[in-house]
Amino acid sequence: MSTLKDYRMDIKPNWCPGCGDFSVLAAIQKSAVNLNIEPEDMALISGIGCSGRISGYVNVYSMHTMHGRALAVAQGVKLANPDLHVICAGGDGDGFGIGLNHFAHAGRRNVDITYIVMDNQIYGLTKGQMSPTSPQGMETKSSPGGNPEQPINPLQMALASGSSFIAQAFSGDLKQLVSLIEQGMKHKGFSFINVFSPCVTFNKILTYEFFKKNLVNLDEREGYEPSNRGMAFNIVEETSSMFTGVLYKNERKTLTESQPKGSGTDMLRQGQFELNENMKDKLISRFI
Amino acid sequence: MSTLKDYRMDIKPNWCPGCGDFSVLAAIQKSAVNLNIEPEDMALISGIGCSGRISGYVNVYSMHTMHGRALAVAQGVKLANPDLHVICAGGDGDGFGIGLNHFAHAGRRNVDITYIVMDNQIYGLTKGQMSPTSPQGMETKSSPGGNPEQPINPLQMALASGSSFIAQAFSGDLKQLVSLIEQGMKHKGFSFINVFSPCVTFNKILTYEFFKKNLVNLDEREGYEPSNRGMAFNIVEETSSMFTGVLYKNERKTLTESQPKGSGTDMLRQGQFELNENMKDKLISRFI
Amino acid sequence: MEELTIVIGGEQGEGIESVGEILTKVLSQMGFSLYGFRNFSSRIKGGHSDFNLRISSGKEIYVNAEKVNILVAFDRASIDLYINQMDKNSIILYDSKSVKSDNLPIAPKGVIMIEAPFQELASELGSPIMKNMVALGMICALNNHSASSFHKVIQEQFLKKGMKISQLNVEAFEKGYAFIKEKNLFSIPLVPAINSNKMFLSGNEAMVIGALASGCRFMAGYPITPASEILENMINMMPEFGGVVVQAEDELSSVAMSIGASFAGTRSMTATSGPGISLMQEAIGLSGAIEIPLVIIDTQRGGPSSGLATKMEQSDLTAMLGGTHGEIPRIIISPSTVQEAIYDMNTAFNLAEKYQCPVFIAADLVLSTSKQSAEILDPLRIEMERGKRVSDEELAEQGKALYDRFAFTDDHISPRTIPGQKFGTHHATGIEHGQTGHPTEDYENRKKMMIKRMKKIETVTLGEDIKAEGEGEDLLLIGFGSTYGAIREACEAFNKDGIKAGLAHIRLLHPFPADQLEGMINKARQVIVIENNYTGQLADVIKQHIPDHSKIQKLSKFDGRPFAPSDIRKFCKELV
Amino acid sequence: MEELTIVIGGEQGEGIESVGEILTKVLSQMGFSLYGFRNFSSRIKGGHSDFNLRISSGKEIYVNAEKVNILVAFDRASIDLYINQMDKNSIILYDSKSVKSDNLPIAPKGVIMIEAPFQELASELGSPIMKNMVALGMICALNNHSASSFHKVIQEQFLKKGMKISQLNVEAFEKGYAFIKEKNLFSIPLVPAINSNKMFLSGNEAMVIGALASGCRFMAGYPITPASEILENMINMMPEFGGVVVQAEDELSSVAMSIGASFAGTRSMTATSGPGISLMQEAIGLSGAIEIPLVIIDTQRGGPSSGLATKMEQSDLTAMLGGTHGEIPRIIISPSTVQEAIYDMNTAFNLAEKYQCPVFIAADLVLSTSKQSAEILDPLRIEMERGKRVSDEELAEQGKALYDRFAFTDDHISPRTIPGQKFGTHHATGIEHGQTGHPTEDYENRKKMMIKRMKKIETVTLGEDIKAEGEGEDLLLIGFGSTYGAIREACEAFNKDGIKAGLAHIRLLHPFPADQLEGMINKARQVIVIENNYTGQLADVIKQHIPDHSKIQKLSKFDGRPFAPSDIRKFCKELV
Ligand SMILES: Cc1ncc(C[n+]2csc(CCOP(=O)(O)OP(=O)(O)O)c2C)c(N)n1
Ligand SMILES: Cc1ncc(C[n+]2csc(CCOP(=O)(O)OP(=O)(O)O)c2C)c(N)n1
Ligand code: SF4
Ligand code: SF4
Ligand SMILES: [Mg+2]
Ligand SMILES: [Mg+2]
Repeated sequence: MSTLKDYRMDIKPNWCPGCGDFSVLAAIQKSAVNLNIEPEDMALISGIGCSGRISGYVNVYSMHTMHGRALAVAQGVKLANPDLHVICAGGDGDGFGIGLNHFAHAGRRNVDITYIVMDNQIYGLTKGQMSPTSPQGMETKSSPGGNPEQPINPLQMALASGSSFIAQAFSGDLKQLVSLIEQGMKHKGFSFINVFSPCVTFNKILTYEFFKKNLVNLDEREGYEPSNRGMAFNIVEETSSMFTGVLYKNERKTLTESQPKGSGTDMLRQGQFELNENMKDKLISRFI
Repeated sequence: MSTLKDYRMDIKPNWCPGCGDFSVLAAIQKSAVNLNIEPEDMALISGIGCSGRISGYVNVYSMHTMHGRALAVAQGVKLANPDLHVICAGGDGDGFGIGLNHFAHAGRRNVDITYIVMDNQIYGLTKGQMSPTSPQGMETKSSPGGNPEQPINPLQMALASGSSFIAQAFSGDLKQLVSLIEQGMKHKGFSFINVFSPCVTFNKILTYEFFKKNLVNLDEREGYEPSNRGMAFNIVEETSSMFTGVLYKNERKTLTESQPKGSGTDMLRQGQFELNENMKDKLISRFI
Repeated sequence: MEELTIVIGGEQGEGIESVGEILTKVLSQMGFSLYGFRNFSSRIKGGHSDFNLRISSGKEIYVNAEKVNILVAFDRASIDLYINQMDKNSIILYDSKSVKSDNLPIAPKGVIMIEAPFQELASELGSPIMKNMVALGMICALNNHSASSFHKVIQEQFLKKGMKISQLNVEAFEKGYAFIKEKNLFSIPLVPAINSNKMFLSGNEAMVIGALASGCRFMAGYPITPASEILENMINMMPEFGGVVVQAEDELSSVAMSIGASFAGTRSMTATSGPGISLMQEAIGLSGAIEIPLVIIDTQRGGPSSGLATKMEQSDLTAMLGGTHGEIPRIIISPSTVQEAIYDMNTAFNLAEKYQCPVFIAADLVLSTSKQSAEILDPLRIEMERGKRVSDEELAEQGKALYDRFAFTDDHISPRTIPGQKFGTHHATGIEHGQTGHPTEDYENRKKMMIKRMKKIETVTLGEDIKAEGEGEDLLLIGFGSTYGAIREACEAFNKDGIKAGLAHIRLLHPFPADQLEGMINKARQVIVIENNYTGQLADVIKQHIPDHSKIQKLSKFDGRPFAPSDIRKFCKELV
Repeated sequence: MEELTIVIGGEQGEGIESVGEILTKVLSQMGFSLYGFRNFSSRIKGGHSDFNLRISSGKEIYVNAEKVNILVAFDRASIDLYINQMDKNSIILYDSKSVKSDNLPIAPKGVIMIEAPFQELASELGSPIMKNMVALGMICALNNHSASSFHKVIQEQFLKKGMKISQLNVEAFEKGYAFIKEKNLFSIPLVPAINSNKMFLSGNEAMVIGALASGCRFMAGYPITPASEILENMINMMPEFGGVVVQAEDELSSVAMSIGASFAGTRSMTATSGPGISLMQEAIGLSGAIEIPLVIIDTQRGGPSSGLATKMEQSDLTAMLGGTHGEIPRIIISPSTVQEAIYDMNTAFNLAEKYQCPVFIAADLVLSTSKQSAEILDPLRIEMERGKRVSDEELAEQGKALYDRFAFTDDHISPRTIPGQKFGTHHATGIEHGQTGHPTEDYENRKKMMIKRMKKIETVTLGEDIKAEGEGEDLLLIGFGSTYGAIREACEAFNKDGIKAGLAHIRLLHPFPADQLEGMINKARQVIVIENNYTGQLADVIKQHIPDHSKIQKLSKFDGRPFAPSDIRKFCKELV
């Protein structure tokens, strides 16, 4: 039985006091404990950004990779060892800017990992440029006259590309955040949780107050059925994305499950690598 | 007044006889003539693939770029010279595999270019591997046991990412294809036309016959309003993407139009590059 | 004859492939050494294509011959392309139907040119497409092979199309065979082979069986000529070995997935060519920085950019050596024959895990796509060295919260733990880090970590880092990769002429075996570095390492064609 | 004194930046030469930060001094970091509130350590955050500057916060000034400056004004330390120049957009650092293959992978030289001072258009982020050479359907047409192509095209390809980029000691000015190549080009810190 202590370590995060990412860190640790996962059975793969630093603060097998490529690395980890619980984490720039392609393809492939984006609508680590989720018109270091571009909608993108679990959370509501991460991890297939995680240093528009005021909780909305893609698409429009809760959920075969017979099975798990005569014959038969 | 002859050249396409891309080539030439564009005012930028070769067959300013990056190049062309008519063209692998990220961002940026994808649901040039639009289960050179992955849905992706004009066409219906390309080019903003363009050599499933049998024409569907995002999303579900016609259309500011005051305007057009005293003062004032 | 060359040419889709398959299978079983190269035009469908097969009774061969003994021409292009390469006493058989006999070029002296009824005879059996089997029969008869050894293989080849078709193809073969025997005009008998049964396969296929034999159980790749075959073969064969192969959305992803799989403890690889290597540069740096094993095959092709995708070049050396930003340890191995390609994969996986860094296999288009005879895979030559690991027991004993994954050690290599191992949890980051893997900007630590990473590979060796042959007092020929065959034959020719020529073929391109090569260079009067690229990339590497390199000359070929022995001889003669 | 160094240190957010800005503005106006470097900790918020400013009355300076004369310490870390660098007869002023005076390190001999009431005096005016202006006043008094020259600049600086605050800040300044004057304990007067008004700016800022002055009207970039400032400044300033700047979704896109804009006829650029260069490799190859001008700034930082993003390194040279697959023409220029950075941008745009190929500006973190004095931008030194173009008239005369965009010419450069020009339409592809730009696999054409592309750059020159100073008979010091300042001062020190030292700073890294350098190396007894990287990348390039390079030694520093003159002197002394 793992405890929170097992997941913690002696390193002080280098985040600004008040940064939303602290909650996400706590929530990942708590969810893992709640799900009774042993630290050594978990791999936490992250991208580059303030948010990406999170993998260095959880005592599991963790890897801080490249800007935008964390999801690709995480898919490799999971496919090579389906027994591991794999979480991938990063920022909005990391996931929806440079890394958006892998997001779409991981979703349609339905690799069984949980992807958590700390969406602060800004580039934190590089000190305050606009991000792909910065609202149009927002003034940032790289848009002094206001962001001229319409932001990307990560939830609709996830829907369109085929993610089988899509939810949104808020750093200011730890309880729901933990619950959603738990649900995501329990979900068989690709789960995506977009977390509004305010950057207190560079984003003075999308603040804790702003979110507290504007977010509606879908989980509490009567009649909302998170299994209808069309309904999900429309609710995002309707709420202008300002909601928390499970947006969509629908189990289908994971990529590991739909591998050709033989692949990704016990032989992989048992690491049977040594070459025997039987294997040799299989290898050479076509060439003699 | 340009004529078809102006757009043609003496080079025989190296496509297989019967390849769907021939229609797209003809349609681009025809649309340009119909819109009365002079060849020298058009830039045709393409990616890598059988389809990508198209830019070498139209007598305009054309560039055959990199696998997956044509849209980025095309945006640069248009932003640097808004007077040019810019078409970008490529394959499904090019656009929805390696190049999907640029597709999403060009869409939300609403750069005023027309993006034509020759979607043959296969990697043609590399001789028959599965592509991101190959149906699940399809046998290809790289999926001898059937494609284990769910395909990407380019139309829903375009909707989610904010393209302001989205249509689908079929190489087997030249008339509608020409009409849709024309509409796309006339549309102010990012227009996307997905063309079912059969690969007669490597795709024996999604053939001319298949499309002829299965496609419905949205343009002829009564009551369909291509200005509602939710409706558009649903019609894609409903028809399993097997439709042609305009799916969605809604004008909003292009990126050139939403530049800060001064940017991308006459000064750029007139190529006023020489340094004068006024400019000099602007440059150094902060540093003295 | 001790050896001869057969070319079969025609439009794509005329069955040239089957002739090649059957012919090489039988000859392989007879113990002949073979070298085959398929020339394609760049069109997807249609266009000329030919299969150039060199057959040797004894000597091993690693390059096509420059002379052709038998040309089977299904199209006119075959004649035009090869007429000037026909040996004296050679024969051209051209199809009486598809090649118009008027207006043909005049055969050089000693070359017999015969109108052959390939299609006609096949049509007599009801199916003109069997002309390829007719041609096979003629080839077999010209070489005085016994027809019976072909029957079985033909039957096998066509069995999937039913007994009847299979039998008809044998008959077509017999018709061709009889045609030559009846005419009795010519024969080019081959001396029986002295070797035993061999494999016949391409470099790409060799790398696949090398990888699977070495325990590679994960691959992520993205199609690209000429590396796609590796991905496709892995996808085909992997299910039997229990691993997973993914066709990724791009090369950024394929290399990153491979790194992830390797982090998870699996032997994993990716394979690509030029443009893919460019896209992988960032991840290659990560693999070096976080000390995760990674095997990358680069089947070099004509560059730059999209370049000449179906043509030969060896121009990615600088990209492999220094293409990622910053500095990392890396190993670059260059197989020069198909046989080596198998075992080099084994070495690559062992070194990647031993040294915990990226290992490149610097293949090239000719090595990847030419087919060569190779000894049958020998399991005893396959070794499994999985590098420094820590057992669960040791970990339990240490029982620390944070495992020192990047501990400083005497040999600069830190023992690895694998996800799933208790007490082995650690952080791996591309940011500079301390021994537990956590980021630090401490100056002293940085220095030590850089030294640790860069120094650890200094001891890398393949055993044979340079393949040396001949004396080389007069002339030393240096190269890497598939040019070996051409260089070797040029060398032999020089030796016959009384010139003391030798060759030094570099097998380990990085870390560079400078000391060994310096001795050889110092001994030689003239030194020529032979490469399929413009700038002389290998020559430039050598120059970095050899303090006095005024002697070194470059022989570059960059028109997309591989070297022929005569290219080298001509260049050297002009020098001497 | 002829020169002195002031360090102001504290927690981030304590107003160090404003002190620096005001101080440097006034000193600049007085004509002093300045060199300023800001040290950051890697935390976003909080953590120590300091501004190290070197001031010279006459001599130009390109590196921080190793001794400090005045240290203003708002935090304890400042004292710990700098106490061992204090000059004899120097002064440390530490804040009486935020630095506990017990337990302080003992000041070295000759160093005065004074508790200064920065915060106290500011609080008397109602706002402790004005302690920075108090400190400024003290500095000003210590240097015997007239207070009045500061008033105006302080007022300007705070005007945006209102008249009242602006006035209060002047008062704070006065309080600090009076404090020192009253104590009358110490002063370090500076000899008045001999130069006239200068600019004071960072390398990044210099490159921006250089680009805009040179007609750059398009940039696409992606944020990355330390290049983000270039993008941000371009975004800020471009609207006044009518161009467009895009923050792209990644570097793959930013470089591709820049190529597109350049194809459209605009002068365009991108700027990045390490990881971005890795991602751009494929597109760099395209630019070379299709002969489209492209300017790329690489502000090198600590690698590999994420490495040491805020620290100094010069380790992307191999990546710039050979990181893309295949072989292309390219030019690499390395500015060594901020002043050069301005005009090098102009050269870069001219060469890119003249030679139609990618041009790298190989900057480095210290050059990009240090601030230096530079002559005021001189429009007469800005040249516009837009390379071979064809006029609309000429085109109309030719009136051809397909323009020969890649025509073979004597100087290997083909005249360009620009979209919009009638009769100038053409195809540009990364596939090997003929003169009209359309793909061909013809062997002879391929050879000619490769030669055309590769040979055309052989004539590139900056005028001054190597910056040579001193005699260098005993000792030749070679480097590139921002190490110039340290090398120059080491050189001067050697010369004072009677050693005939000289420096050869490489300004054109590619095509490499080998002949010129060879002469210098041959003349020198000892040759040392000094670089901020592990492997000695420049040294290896030199070795390629110098047939006998046994003399060359490497001095590498790779701990993230720039060279100090004493590093070089120490290394050389150990040699001699
Ligand atoms: C290839 C590459 N390009 C750019 C960077 C610089 N970079 C680091 S983090 C980052 C963006 C950070 O924003 P986000 O992903 O939203 O994370 P946050 O810091 O806001 O948590 C950038 C551009 C990089 N590390 N690598
Ligand atoms: C970076 C890179 N990776 C791989 C390739 C090889 N390649 C060329 S075209 C292509 C895919 C072709 O498929 P698609 O885009 O659908 O075009 P089609 O040929 O079907 O028209 C690939 C993988 C390449 N040229 N560049
Ligand atoms: S800059 Fe923003 S995102 Fe980064 S640590 Fe600070 S508050 Fe968090
Ligand atoms: S392979 Fe397919 S896509 Fe390519 S040219 Fe032939 S039919 Fe068209
Ligand atoms: Mg962010
Ligand atoms: Mg396709």
